[in-house]
Amino acid sequence: MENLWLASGLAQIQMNQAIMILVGLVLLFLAIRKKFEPLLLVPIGFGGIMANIPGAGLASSGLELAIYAQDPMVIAKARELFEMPLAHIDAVLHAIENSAYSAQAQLAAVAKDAGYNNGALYNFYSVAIASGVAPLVIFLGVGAMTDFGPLLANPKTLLLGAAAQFGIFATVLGAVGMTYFGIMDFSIAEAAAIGIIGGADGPTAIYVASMLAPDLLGAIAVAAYSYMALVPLIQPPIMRALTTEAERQIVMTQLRTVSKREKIAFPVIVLILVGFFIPDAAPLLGMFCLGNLMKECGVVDRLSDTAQNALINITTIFLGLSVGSKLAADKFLDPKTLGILALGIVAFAIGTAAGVLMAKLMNVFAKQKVNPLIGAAGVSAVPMAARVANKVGLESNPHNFLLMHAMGPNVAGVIGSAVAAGVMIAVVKAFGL
Amino acid sequence: MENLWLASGLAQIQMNQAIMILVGLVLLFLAIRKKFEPLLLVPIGFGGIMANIPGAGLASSGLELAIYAQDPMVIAKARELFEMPLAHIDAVLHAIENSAYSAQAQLAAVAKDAGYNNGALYNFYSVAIASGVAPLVIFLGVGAMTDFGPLLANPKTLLLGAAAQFGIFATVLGAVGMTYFGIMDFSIAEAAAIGIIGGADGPTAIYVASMLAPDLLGAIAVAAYSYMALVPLIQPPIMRALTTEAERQIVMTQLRTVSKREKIAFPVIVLILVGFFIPDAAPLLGMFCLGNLMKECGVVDRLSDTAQNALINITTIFLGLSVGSKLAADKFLDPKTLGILALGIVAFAIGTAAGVLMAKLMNVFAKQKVNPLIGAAGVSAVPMAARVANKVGLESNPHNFLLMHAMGPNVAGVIGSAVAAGVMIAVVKAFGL
Amino acid sequence: MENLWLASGLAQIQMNQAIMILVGLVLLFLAIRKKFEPLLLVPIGFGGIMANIPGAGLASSGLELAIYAQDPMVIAKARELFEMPLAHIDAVLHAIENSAYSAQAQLAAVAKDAGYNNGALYNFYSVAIASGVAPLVIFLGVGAMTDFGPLLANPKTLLLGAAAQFGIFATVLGAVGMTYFGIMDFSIAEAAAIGIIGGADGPTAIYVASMLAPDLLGAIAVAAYSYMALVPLIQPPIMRALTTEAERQIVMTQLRTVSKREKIAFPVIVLILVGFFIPDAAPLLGMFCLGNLMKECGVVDRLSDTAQNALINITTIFLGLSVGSKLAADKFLDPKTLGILALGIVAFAIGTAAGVLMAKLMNVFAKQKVNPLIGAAGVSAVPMAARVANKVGLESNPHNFLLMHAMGPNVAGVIGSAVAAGVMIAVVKAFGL
Amino acid sequence: MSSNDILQQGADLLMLGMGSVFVFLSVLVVATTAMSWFINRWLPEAEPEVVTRKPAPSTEINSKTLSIIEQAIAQHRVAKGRAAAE
Amino acid sequence: MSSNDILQQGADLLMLGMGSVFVFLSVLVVATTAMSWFINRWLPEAEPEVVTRKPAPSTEINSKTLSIIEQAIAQHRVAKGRAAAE
Amino acid sequence: MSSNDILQQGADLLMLGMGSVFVFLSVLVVATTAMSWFINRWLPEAEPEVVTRKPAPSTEINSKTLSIIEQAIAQHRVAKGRAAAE
Ligand code: NA
Ligand code: NA
Ligand code: NA
Repeated sequence: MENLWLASGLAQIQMNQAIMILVGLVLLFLAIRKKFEPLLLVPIGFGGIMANIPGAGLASSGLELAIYAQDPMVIAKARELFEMPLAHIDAVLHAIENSAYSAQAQLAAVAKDAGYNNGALYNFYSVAIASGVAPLVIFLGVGAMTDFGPLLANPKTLLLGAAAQFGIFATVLGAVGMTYFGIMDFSIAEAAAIGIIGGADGPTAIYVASMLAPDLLGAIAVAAYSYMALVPLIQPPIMRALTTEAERQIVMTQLRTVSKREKIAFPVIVLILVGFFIPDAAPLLGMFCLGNLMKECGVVDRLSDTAQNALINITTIFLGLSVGSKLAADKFLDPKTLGILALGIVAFAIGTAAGVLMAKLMNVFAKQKVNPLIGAAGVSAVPMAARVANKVGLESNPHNFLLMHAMGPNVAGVIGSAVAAGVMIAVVKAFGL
Repeated sequence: MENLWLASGLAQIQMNQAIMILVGLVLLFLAIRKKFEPLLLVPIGFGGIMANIPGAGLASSGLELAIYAQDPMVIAKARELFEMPLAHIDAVLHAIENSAYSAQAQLAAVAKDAGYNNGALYNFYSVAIASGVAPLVIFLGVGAMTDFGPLLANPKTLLLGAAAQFGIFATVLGAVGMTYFGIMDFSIAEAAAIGIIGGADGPTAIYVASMLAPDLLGAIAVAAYSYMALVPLIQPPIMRALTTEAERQIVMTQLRTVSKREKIAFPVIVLILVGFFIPDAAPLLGMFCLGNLMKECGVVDRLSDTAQNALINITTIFLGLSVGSKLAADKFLDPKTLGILALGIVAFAIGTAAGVLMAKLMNVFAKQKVNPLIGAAGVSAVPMAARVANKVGLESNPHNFLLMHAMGPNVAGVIGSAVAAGVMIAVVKAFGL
Repeated sequence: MENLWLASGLAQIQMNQAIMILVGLVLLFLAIRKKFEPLLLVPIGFGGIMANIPGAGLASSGLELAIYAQDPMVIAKARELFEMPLAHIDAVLHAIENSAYSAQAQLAAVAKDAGYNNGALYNFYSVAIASGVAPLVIFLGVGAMTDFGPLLANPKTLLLGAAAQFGIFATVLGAVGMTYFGIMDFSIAEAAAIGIIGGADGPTAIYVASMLAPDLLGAIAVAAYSYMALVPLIQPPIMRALTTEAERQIVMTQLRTVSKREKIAFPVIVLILVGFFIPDAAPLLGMFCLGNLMKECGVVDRLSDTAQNALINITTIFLGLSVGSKLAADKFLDPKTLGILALGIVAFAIGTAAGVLMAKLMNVFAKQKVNPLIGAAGVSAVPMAARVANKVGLESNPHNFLLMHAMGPNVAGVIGSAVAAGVMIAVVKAFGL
Repeated sequence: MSSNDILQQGADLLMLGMGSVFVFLSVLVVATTAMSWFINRWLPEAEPEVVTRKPAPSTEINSKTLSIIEQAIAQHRVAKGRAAAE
Repeated sequence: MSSNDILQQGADLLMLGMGSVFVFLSVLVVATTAMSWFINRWLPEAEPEVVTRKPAPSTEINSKTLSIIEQAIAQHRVAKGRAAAE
Repeated sequence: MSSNDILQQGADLLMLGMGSVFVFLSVLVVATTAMSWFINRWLPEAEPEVVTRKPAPSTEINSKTLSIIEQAIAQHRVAKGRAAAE
């Protein structure tokens, strides 16, 4: 029977870890040399390398380490708890993964008794992501950096931010389609978590993935941040294909000045509406709105400053390392990762197209025409997508600055994808019952 | 039996939540428009709105959410543990609230097995307040911002800071009186926690309330910060009523220069004396003194700067949100809240009066007369109360600047109320045995 | 039987606490007046005083407090769990200390049911040190402050950083020798933890001590930081004794300019090599390298700034207080502390000597001579030891600035002692099996 | 769960999701427009939001200020070079 | 617990509380006075607490101006390093 | 465990420890040297690492500097107005 334990293939594991270290190095290269979202990809890439150091187990829980080490006490306890023979190490891990929290807690206590402690990255992940806190704190800081002025000056651009979320749900359909045709084996929860890549918003993607598909979190976060960095390559061809030269030359009227009071009232209104319509989006959007209110209200500047600097920076470091912990070879080197990467880029493309088409649809009805290029900014990817809209617009009319007009749908896209996240969490939870 | 469960009145609950959202909006208005302690009341008000979003359960533990959802496993476990029928949802909640920690932990594990997770604000509360850490960190930062120079130049003003704490204990008596006369039903622990509002010091009030009466924490913190903001309205009439024009015109001799070494020695002496006399005040005053020592010693400026900025700001955000979580309708909309608000303002008034009268008493014996107006600053409410003393003084003598003289009793009031807090915690604990 | 419980000698305990308060005052004096590593010794000294406040129990767990208070439920549970009579309070404490984690958790739950909560400093220690996180975060910040330029310009100075770690292992031998001759009673884990003082690196010492000998952590950290501050007194006599005047006058060629790319590649290479060779050193060196990469890569300056400021400062405050909690009289006032202090200074001396002698040995083989004084900087104690090397060098040749040359071995010493730490943790763990 | 079920769930998610996003953001358009109208109608700010930048300090910066700044920068660089203690 | 008991407890709390506060702060008055006397008698500071500013470097940069400029530079650097909102 | 055992363990620790430290740092010497050679041979930086300080802004203050100072003054005014926390 002992031999069965040895079947896991140590050599194979180490080869996989070497591959993942290369992946980590590639991420560092993209972050540092190509400036791909470096604030996240530097800690993610570095954390990915750390997570794959053979024998260090930095990304493993004490319980996992005890089982890798075939600790007899822990395995006996698992057999007792699950009333299964559990002949192979993978069977034990699988049984634990599918067990209830209290069974895991009991086994973890036995592992701790046997001297196995959680790895450092595992602890970071537990505190920062599994608890849900890091994405919320990032959203607080992002809210404190966001100016809703352009959106308030032209509220109907919110609809562009709505349309672009079609990328999310089309991708969900793509993922379940893959399952249907037997290409991949995604559950509905996993499909939803993959779809959120189309939200083009890092913290939202991490938040949803941590709730619906923690094992895919590494691949989803890497895809989300990488494609956000690739927005200047992904979007322009789609934008040009779906618009005529005349449309791209549409000049929009200058935005009105928005008063301080409107800016103060807006986050409060968003919070209350979210609370009534999509309570599951309330944690993310609540923190986002609090950050924005702190910025706009003008009486708590020291809190706003800290939220935009020390607090978001500290959180970003640990969020990145925690995401990196999910680049451990056993989780990342899976055919699903390829599926996620393929679906993710489709999600961005569809979201971009939906935003542009929505703008064209609005032009059919509205008197005040919008330049359909700003629809592409509705995917979020703040502020990259807005800059792309501006740049493509300048190609057609060198005097037509769309940047401020594109900021409206751009920040609307953040709200839109957080709403989509809330809906998906609620619906998937309901499916589970 | 099922019907009993439904008797809790969902419509009533939602109406209460709507009321609490209005309360949150009022707090935001007071904070932003009226500048009522905005650093705390912005996050408290916003957290209060978040806590009352129907169906989101942001301020609830996973266990509470499981019971609201009438999860059969959790309720069965509760009936088994407490050996009670527990026919009604409120009976279950009540039984849990009065049970020991380990019973709660067992039920929480069952709830987690059933898929119920703690709300985000509940987690913030657990980490920031239930652990006691946030008030301590705030005190560290406040200590690093406090200048004990005026106090050291005129140490007998410490006695003014002592006298003003009479507001605390008179309010305790008021609260037990209300119980005695059947108007309210406060326990002695609750009465003590309400009294601390008279300390006019936010972190102290939160610290005491979290230990002695967590359910009242929301109302106590809101009362404490609101009345601190109202000090310019509450105090002057009392100060004028208790002093003659001649007393208000008393000019005090200029304060001597205090040496660096005295300022370094002072926090160390306070720590040691607190340790010997009032060990239960040692956490609060210890952190306060450490902050002050870091500021004064001159060799750890980078730590002092961080304690005064990034650290206190981060903590303030989460402290405020955590207090806001206690504005959940089921805890806040209680007749007790009205009692707390009424008692709180009495506490401030009595504290003010006691400080002024103590100053007059000191003038009977001392050669160096003190202007009795600075006695009112002994309630703490730093630096508002000292500014009020200065302003009222200037009304009587436009050349008599009392600000620095009032800073002595003002910071003495912080020490005084922390000492009072320590005594109350110790005595109430002794009553409990 | 009751009398036995009383035998612990309350008067003796209070006398010991008074002594430890004096020790805390001496540490504050050294930190503030003599500038002995004030960033750490101010919070350590202050925390030491707080930990020894009689009756406050700030450094004790709720379980310890319950046992000091002779809580009958807790003691009954302990007797049941350990199946021992446990007549004396010290027997209970001893049995708990040697018990498994899950037994401790059960007893802690009983203590919490009985109303005993952890002291504030105990909580800080659990979160900051027992979890291992604070030393890692400090290393992140130190990495972000470290310039590997001088090391990269002259990589063979890494060997000086290797040699100086001989102080660590010689001290281990000294400690086991003391045990062998019956002078002290150190276990091999304790001997290893004491040896790390010779690494002259605070976070490394705390990290190792927290893993191998938590009870000795206070004495080890105090010794490490004190002797680091005393480097200008300890090192020069040894350096002069082991070198000739001619050697001290050796002028080294100016260091070449190191390119940005080399500086970016270096931390990544260190991480990967550490991962392959010494996985147990990966947490410490991984965080150190991440900090350095964030500094050098130039695309995440806001993260690097925060790691060097807000984050390291916040962590330093709590690390210091947590170390201070280990100055509680019952742990610190032990003959072992004297042994640790004696061995610690020997460790520094031997490390210094080994570094100097290694430099002389390298001069036998190398064409490019190194000034042996820079070997002494290999102990780490950054940047003090490098400054000492520079100063002693200037005494022999007033135009010979060795500072930059000494920075190479100086930062090499940090890597060297972290590697030594990893080896010791791994080997001691292997001994335990 | 059959393969058809997951397709159905995906379609449900698409409908519910896009529906909710559009309804919510449409409501937000209305609410925002109403709020802006209300504030500008009933609670206009005394002074407009336009940031009135103080006139840039004349046109020249005199040489004294210049040298002050140069020295400040120099001093700042020195300060930065000071190694922070560990 | 009878209603009288809680009145009694409230009164106890008042007595013990005000007593402790007064005793403690009175002791602190004495200790502080003694400490100040001791320090000023036996450990006077070599240089008085008055901050003796170094003579301003010729062109006179007052410390306020300096700190303004330092802040500006710091802010500028931060702004430069700050990536656009995530 | 006999007293001899712990001596043996100490000696083991010394051997393994110093061995590992020397092996590791020697490997690092080799790896670092190779890396430096590789980078300087194949990936030299376009512009050398030498920090080319911009020539001090002689007599003019460019607009960037000007805006920095304006910001500083604005910030300073804000800071003055900001009430102390809590
Ligand atoms: Na989006
Ligand atoms: Na007070
Ligand atoms: Na070292």
